[in-house]
Amino acid sequence: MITSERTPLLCVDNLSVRFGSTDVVRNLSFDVHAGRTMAVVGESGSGKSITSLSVMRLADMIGAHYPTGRINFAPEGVAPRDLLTCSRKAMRSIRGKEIAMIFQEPMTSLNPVYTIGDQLAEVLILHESRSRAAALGEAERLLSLVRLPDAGGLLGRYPHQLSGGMRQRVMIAMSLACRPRLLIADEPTTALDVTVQAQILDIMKDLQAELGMAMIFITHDMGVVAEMADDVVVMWEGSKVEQGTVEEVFARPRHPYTRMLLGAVPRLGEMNSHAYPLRTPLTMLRDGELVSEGEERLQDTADYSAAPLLKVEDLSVQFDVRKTFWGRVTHRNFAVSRVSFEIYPGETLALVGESGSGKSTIGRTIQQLQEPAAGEVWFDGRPMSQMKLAERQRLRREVQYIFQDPFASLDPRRTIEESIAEPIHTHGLMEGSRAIKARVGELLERVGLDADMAGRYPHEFSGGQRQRICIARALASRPRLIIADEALSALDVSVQAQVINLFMDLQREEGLAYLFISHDMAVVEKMSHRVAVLYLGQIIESGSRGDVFERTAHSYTQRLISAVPVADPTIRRDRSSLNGEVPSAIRPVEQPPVILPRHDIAPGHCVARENK
Amino acid sequence: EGTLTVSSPQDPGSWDPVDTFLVNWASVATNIYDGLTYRGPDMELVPGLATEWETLDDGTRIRFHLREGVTFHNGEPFNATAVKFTFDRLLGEEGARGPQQSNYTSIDSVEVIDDRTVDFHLNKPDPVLLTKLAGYGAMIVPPVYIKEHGEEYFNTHPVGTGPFEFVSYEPKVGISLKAYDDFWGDGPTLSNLDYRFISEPSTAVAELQSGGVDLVIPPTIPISMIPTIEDDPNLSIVTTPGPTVYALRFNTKSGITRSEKVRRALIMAVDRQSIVDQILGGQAQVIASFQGERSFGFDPNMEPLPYDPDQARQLLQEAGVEPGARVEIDIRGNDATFAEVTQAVAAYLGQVGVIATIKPVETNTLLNDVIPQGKTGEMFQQSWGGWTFDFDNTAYAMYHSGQKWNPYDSDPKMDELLEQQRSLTDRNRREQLLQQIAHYAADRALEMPLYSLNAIYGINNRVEGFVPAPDSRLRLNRVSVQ
Amino acid sequence: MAATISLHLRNLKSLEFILGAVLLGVIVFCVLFSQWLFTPPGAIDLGARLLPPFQDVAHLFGTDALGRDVLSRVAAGGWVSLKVGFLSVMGSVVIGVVMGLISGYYRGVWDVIVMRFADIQLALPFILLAITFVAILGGSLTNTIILLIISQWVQYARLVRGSVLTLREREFILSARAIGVKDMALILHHFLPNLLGPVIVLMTLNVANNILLESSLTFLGLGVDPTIPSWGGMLAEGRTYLQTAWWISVFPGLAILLTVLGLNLLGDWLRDTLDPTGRTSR
Amino acid sequence: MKRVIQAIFVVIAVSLVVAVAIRLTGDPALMIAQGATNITEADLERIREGLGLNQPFIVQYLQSLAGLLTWQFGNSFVGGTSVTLLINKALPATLALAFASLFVSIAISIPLGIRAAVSRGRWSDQLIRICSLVGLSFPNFWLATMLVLLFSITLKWLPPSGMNGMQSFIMPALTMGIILTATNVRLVRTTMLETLNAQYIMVARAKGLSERKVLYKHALRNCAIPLITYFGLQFGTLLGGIVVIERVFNWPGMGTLAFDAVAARDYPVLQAVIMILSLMIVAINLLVDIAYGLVDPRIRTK
Ligand SMILES: Nc1ncnc2c1ncn2[C@@H]1O[C@H](COP(=O)(O)OP(=O)(O)OP(=O)(O)O)[C@@H](O)[C@H]1O
Ligand SMILES: Nc1ncnc2c1ncn2[C@@H]1O[C@H](COP(=O)(O)OP(=O)(O)OP(=O)(O)O)[C@@H](O)[C@H]1O
Ligand SMILES: [Mg+2]
Ligand SMILES: [Mg+2]
Repeated sequence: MITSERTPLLCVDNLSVRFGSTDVVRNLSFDVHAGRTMAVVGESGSGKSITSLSVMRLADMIGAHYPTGRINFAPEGVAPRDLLTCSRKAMRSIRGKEIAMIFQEPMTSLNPVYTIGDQLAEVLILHESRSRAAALGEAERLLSLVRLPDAGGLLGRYPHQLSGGMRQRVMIAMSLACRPRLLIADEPTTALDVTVQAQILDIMKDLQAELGMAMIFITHDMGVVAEMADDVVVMWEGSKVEQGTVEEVFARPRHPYTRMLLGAVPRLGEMNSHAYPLRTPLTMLRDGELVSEGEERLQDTADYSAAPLLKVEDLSVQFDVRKTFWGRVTHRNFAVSRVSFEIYPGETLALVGESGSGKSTIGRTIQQLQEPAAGEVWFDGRPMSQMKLAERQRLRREVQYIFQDPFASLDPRRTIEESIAEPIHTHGLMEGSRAIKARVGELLERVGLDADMAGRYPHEFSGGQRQRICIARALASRPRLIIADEALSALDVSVQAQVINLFMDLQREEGLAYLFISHDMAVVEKMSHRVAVLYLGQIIESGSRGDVFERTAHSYTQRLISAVPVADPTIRRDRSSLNGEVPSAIRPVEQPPVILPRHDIAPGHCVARENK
Repeated sequence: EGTLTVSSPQDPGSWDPVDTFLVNWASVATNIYDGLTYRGPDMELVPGLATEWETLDDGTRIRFHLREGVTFHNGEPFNATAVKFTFDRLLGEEGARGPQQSNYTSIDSVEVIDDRTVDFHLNKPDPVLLTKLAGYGAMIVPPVYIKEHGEEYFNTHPVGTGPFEFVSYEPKVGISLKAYDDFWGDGPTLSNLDYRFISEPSTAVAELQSGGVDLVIPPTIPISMIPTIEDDPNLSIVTTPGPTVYALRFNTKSGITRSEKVRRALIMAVDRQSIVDQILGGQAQVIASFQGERSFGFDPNMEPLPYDPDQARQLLQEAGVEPGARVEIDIRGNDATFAEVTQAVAAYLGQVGVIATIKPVETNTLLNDVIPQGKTGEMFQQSWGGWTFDFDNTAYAMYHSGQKWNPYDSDPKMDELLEQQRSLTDRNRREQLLQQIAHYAADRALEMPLYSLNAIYGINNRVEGFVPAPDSRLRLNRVSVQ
Repeated sequence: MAATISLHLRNLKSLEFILGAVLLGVIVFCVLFSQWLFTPPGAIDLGARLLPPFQDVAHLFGTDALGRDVLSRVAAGGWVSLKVGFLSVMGSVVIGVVMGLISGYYRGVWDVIVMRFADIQLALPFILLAITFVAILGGSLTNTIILLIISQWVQYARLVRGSVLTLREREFILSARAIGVKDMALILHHFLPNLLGPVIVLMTLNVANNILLESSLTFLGLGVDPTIPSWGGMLAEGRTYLQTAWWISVFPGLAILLTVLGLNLLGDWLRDTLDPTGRTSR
Repeated sequence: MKRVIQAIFVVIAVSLVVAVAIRLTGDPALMIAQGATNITEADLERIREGLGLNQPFIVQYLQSLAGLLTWQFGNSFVGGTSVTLLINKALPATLALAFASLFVSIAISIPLGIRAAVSRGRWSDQLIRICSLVGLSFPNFWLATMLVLLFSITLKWLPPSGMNGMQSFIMPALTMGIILTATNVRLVRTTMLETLNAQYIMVARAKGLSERKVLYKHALRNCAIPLITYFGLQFGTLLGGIVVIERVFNWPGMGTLAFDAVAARDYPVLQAVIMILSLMIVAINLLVDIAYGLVDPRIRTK
């Protein structure tokens, strides 16, 4: 516990928040001191966002009320106030001025129909009664404060013309506009690429030091906590279960939940010197006790002696993005350019890279959801372009695709039984509804769910359960290759760990091959045999896991790895090298991207030549 | 002094006399133009622009003596040249494009005898011609004005010799007239006369109620709204027996109505008096033949077939018509009152075991396709406004073989009677013949004569000296407003 | 999640259902059994014209200009009105949904053809279409229904096409396609259930609309046999009596209002029920 | 560009449909000669000749198309008035009424729809939704008559018919407005509900903006696309329904013109009216496309 001579800036005391008759936050107390960062961690749904919305008194606007508690706000030189009893009008003068907030989704936090300048100036005009011109001037200054280039030009642009990272920086600028005493950041980087996340975190840290404000930082990424926080509050099912300085909590977690959380975090570099992916036991919380589940074993399933199951050769995919008045294409998105790789039976090949680098496009092309512009995909030694319709249909059975968002990829109006049985019906794999029902039950149990859940609808499941359902559905047609497109990124670390183990178990038992698409380097390191790094539609480095992670050759790969926050407060990296935006793959038609020559630097370790 | 605003149901589109057949043209144009003869609300034919006339050469020549000191609204003098010009125009190229010409084909030529005298040479005697000269296409138009401004201009800027002169016209909205100071007759009391075209009856009534118009002319006011107007202390209903007669005519060619007995039975099955009293609020007279009491050829002694459902049933039985027999009645789609009447008729028919279905047909389709082509049901609506008030006009069209309005019947005897009266100049003999025709048609039960409807005017009490005209052709020079 | 909130909402929802079902139930019952419940609607009694309502138990809603009982006419009139309303909506939904699916799913030439048809249709004002249609083919109940179908399938087609275009990019559709689900199954099992919600809403609105359009036709002199009562027809007939006998048109109007209300309540309920997530957007 | 070509195609197709359809409805010569006795086939032929109906269909059709380009539509069969003259008077009248109606409906339904969305599930929401259904339950001519009874005859505030100054717009626009409100309130409510869930609304609130600003500045403009699309479509419905309203209020517009023209089989007028109305509808849809860009920058820059 931090002790301070001064009175805390914000003192949340015995707060409960209730929707209808359910308490989503129970008897929560914590203090936030000026100049310090308090991280609030906990699993999804534990009440983190609601707590922060309550401090802003925005929770009551979406129907919450507060049966108990006080939120004392005591900025220096002003009489302390209980925010929960403030009038709406008084709250409006505090919001945005004294306390500001950054939300989780940078993509949807800015109003798409107003310019950046308008939205920034709005706060200044409102709280500081500036003229419009003065407000715009200040807005420009703020934008350069968050290190956005060409701040003046940005004022007149619209949110959709900015990348996610830029938008989040605009949000930060907006929240800092009136130099608030307290900044609440609700998962400000969760939706961003690792490299962009690293930049944002840097900026926030710098600004906090500059402005001396207090910060509540909400996240469930322990790496980010380790990097940012002074103090930590751990929440679990609506209550605080642990509190302390960041070093204390990481070094000596007391509550089982905290221990489980920390245990599930994949750590980059953990796997050093292992030749194969390692399946590790899971620490699970059962009835308040920690138990270890599953065996530890090496995942030596890849069969390199066999012929490759899938072979991709010089694959290119392009999208027309801009046309002239007369319909002639002038610009193309060269999403994938001459990509080649192969996957062997029982092997996991990871495809990593930042958002927009063409990972999904490759997956979709293999799954025949997308026509390639050039190149060939061979499955089982047969070129796809020469396959007959029936053969292609069979391919759809043998290759299965798991999408990123487990909620969006299940039809909300069909029971999960119907969804899981769909491949069986489609490919006529089984006859008789009884048999199919039994098979669905078996599949559910296979992925660790109860067979009697079959009649429910997707919305009745949690995210992790839904992703298991998607896996069950993929398994239903007994595939030989599963393309998992960011299949884990929407999941909690603990759930994520469970699903990783499930993937590995299935690989061992069924000899499945995976094309594992992800941008999470830690997860990739943990479960893949080989890795290919994608940058602007080209593979710039590929090789065994050890090659890519331990003997990294390409600077971009290096950058990706260094951007991953490490869940250890004692190591804080310097990432000054990280800057700039990911360039776009959209180019004029007559200027296709230059294909970078590649060469092997070791057997199986292939690297592209670097520009500059 | 003062302005009178009149609601008229339709904009004729052109004010040129040769262009249109609409009664709503006449209800305005009567105030702008004069004919050689004039027929007022009392239906008497009196001198108009001609002070006297004599029929010569066995009815094939008529000599008119023209009124002196008459000028058109543009100052142009009225004289024999104007008369000749008018009829040459009507019978010539310009008239050929309009519908009026066919009414005046009995005129062979017009000869100017001197400035005040003209002779009409006819190709055959035409007993109705003098009446026809009192209206429509025979209105005298100004030759110099038309030649100067052209035909198109004249359509929208009419000039005549009548009591009111044209001020302005807005298509589909209204026309404004003002008193013509040099009118040859009794000058108007009103200084201005405005017409507004309001086609929707209840809208016209609403305007009357709210004071937007002073006078609503027929055929606008629905029977159902008469009580509303009568209840209003500022408004009155003024009626006069009109030229419009209603009948349900029979298909004499097919269906159960082929049999004369059946037709007679159907007529007797319907209590027409009740219909008139109840549905029409007494604003009509039951008729025995297809004409009103003011029609030339009307026989006051002729009695309608009695309402006698028992005998009707018996007749039906004799004709071998089983109860449950069906008839279809085709009516105009836009005539709400008649739809009610027909429903009552259907109810009465139901009481003698004939099941009637009613089929509303879009009016123009009914008139121009269904009836002429003989595609009606067993019965169909025929409403007829004989503006000449001469039964010939009605009877010839209804009963003569091959006529547009007579798709089913062909009767040599009837044809002969009709032809015969046409060439007669002896009024009494003609009247006798027309009455004979009426009787003959009634004997054959060619239609179910229903009623002749009053011309119903709604009027604001501030209007004085208003005399309702049966045919809506109002000359409003004697009317004043408070 | 706040259980009470959803419970509360669910209460309202079931209240909606009960209200809607009762309303529609009573109306449909009266309409279906009007022959036994009320005097025959055709009975003309010229001696009892325009009796005001609530004065005589035999004529609770008064009588019309021909002395017919308004109550029994309202009850019997529902038959035609509901028939017109429902059949025309059913017809246009079937055509519209099929067309919308074709153009949204197959796109390309089909899309262009269907949507150009739709544009032409939309560019022709309804009443003008009606007038010409009736003038050519004559007025009858069947023709009225056909006319309404012709003029309304477009709405559904556009709506469905719009939904299909957004749905086809959704992940669950992609994942079904990735499995290899055939077009027909994809449409039947995935597209249709997911686009029904807005279609149902439009349907409930259109049933009312069509009952009224029938009366506009009567108003313009394009109606059907006046001896067969219909709510729209009664409204048109009663209009000139508004100042002297308001009851002739007010009661059929109320009947329509209650039907519309019942339909909308049921429609909302149905849509919510069809949506297993309970997350209603409309 | 593609849109413009499609629009032209639509107008041509519509005019063709109309030209063919109207010729199936009956002979205008008969219509004109209706009251005349002893009309002969020769007389009819004479009238047809005068009307130019003896030319081949394709010539007549092309003439009418050319009319659209030169804004010279020939003369009406009824009275021979220049159709251009009629249209020039009627078109502004109808457009003014249509826009007034749309305006009234928008002015009613946006605040109501937003209110309903904000108080979703509560009684005010239910009340607004039920009340908006009234407009769906009574036909436009009936509502119009009621308004006339109330405002013109009982209260004597407004003229019952005609087009004379601003006053006379009130009742027709109100009638149409009420009718459209039922669907519009629903639409506004739906789109608003979706928008209110968006993160940027929460952000706007977190800035300390007043509820009014949040709803009407931040939320409403984001609903604009579906609303504008729908209002654009509604314009067509509006022009259709306006025939009845114009009749009831004796409005000298395109509807009145068209109605009379159908009754008289006045080909030149009817054809001109429908072609122009279709052109209007098509043009409005084009405008809607342009308006998209104005309200939503995402579309503008694409
Ligand atoms: N508007 C609402 N009405 C009812 N319940 C709500 C509402 N908003 C949130 N909840 C509930 O409150 C609980 C806490 O939600 P909260 O958003 O604070 O979780 P969180 O810790 O921020 O999770 P995440 O990491 O997924 O953002 C959840 O169980 C959620 O279902
Ligand atoms: N249907 C499409 N039309 C046009 N452009 C597309 C389409 N699909 C993808 N793209 C573009 O192709 C590029 C590669 O997209 P892809 O989805 O493969 O990236 P990704 O690496 O999977 O990124 P993320 O991590 O965000 O999923 C992107 O710039 C994207 O905008
Ligand atoms: Mg949250
Ligand atoms: Mg992707």
